[in-house]
Amino acid sequence: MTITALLFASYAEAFGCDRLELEVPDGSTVGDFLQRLRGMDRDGRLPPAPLIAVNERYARQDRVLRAGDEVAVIPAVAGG
Amino acid sequence: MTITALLFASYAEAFGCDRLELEVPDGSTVGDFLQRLRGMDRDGRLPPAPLIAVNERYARQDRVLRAGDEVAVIPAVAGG
Amino acid sequence: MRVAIVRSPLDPSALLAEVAASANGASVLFVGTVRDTNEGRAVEGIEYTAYESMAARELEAIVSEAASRFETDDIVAEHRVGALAIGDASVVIAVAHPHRAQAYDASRYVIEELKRRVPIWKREAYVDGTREWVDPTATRTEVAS
Amino acid sequence: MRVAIVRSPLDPSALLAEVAASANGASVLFVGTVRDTNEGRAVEGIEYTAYESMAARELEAIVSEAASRFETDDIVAEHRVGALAIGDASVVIAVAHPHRAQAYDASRYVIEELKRRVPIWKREAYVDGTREWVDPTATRTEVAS
Repeated sequence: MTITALLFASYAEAFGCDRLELEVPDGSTVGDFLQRLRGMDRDGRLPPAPLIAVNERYARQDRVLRAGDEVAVIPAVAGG
Repeated sequence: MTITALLFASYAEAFGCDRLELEVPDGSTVGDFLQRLRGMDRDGRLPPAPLIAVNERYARQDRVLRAGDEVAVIPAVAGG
Repeated sequence: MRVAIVRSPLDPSALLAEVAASANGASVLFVGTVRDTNEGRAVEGIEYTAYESMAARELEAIVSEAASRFETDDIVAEHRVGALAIGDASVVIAVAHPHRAQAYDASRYVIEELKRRVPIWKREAYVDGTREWVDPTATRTEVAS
Repeated sequence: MRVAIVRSPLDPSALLAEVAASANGASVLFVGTVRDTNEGRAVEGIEYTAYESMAARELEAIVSEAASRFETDDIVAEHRVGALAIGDASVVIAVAHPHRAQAYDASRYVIEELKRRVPIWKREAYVDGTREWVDPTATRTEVAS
């Protein structure tokens, strides 16, 4: 199934893009998705357990993904 | 010696005036002054130990007064 | 730092602008307003009176204490006296600081000490036609703002 | 209640007016501004970016929590994104409540949770020409406002 990954701020810089489509097996979790993404992270800028949001809501690593989910990888927030 | 008394808000209403001159013996304290004032307080609106300011600064009952001092009798404050 | 006891309407935005400085990252503005109810009674307006010279002096002392305790000189406080209507601002306190925790704490310090120490009084006029001096030390069912 | 992530300059006075109501006796306005120094480095400006749809959703959740916890619907929060200069307001939070303690607490709740949860990032541009993404979780000598 296809999952959309959103990258922001320092992560977008590290990956050189802010949005990509990834193919993952059905039943994949957020953790599985992160494994895939990590393979593309040559600079090693992703921390061991980055904050993740699925469809605009914070989600845990064991969350099971569905086709079409939008997974955002969220650097340490710094608003205000 | 002559002491000026300032009365505010509910106290001014109770006494029917907001400023009066009182003659007190030399060496009188704030407490002595309050005794004099209490004699004029027919409605008994003065509490046992009202807040007092001498020359715009809060003062205790044992403070010794000097001629020309301005003694303010201060109801419970309610600013803000 | 600046304080004033004034008879004209207060301008919160002007005070906020007054404390701005490029070293500050946080501004906290407190505005006290006349509300339409107090302890369950419908209020029509409030008349504020003050021992004006001492009120200014005491408010200045409070602002100086806050400035020293929370390490910022960017504090301005004004209290209005006279007849105020519902919604009118009776007090405005503006604080700015490099950091927000101190800005909040300084703001809170000034309003709490003002209510405790500054010789200002208010007489509420109720919709039923009566008037009463407010005594915050009397037993109440509700804490005034 | 209302929240927004906006690109245009913020107007603190407008937000203060928006939360006014005759039942309220206290308004607290928080304004976060870009300051000229951070951790000892001279700052020229800050670029804020956000996951805008989620930021609005999360900020709305925070404001709802504050409204329910502190019992007032009179809360408005706006965060600006884009390129900001020194002194520009990046965030404004206006709260009004019948009583001041809750107004302060609700204001503080919103800014603390915003800084913890709302997906907004900032890149500081320094006077020396360098730029850096700010990471508040990194070890620091000083706490940001």
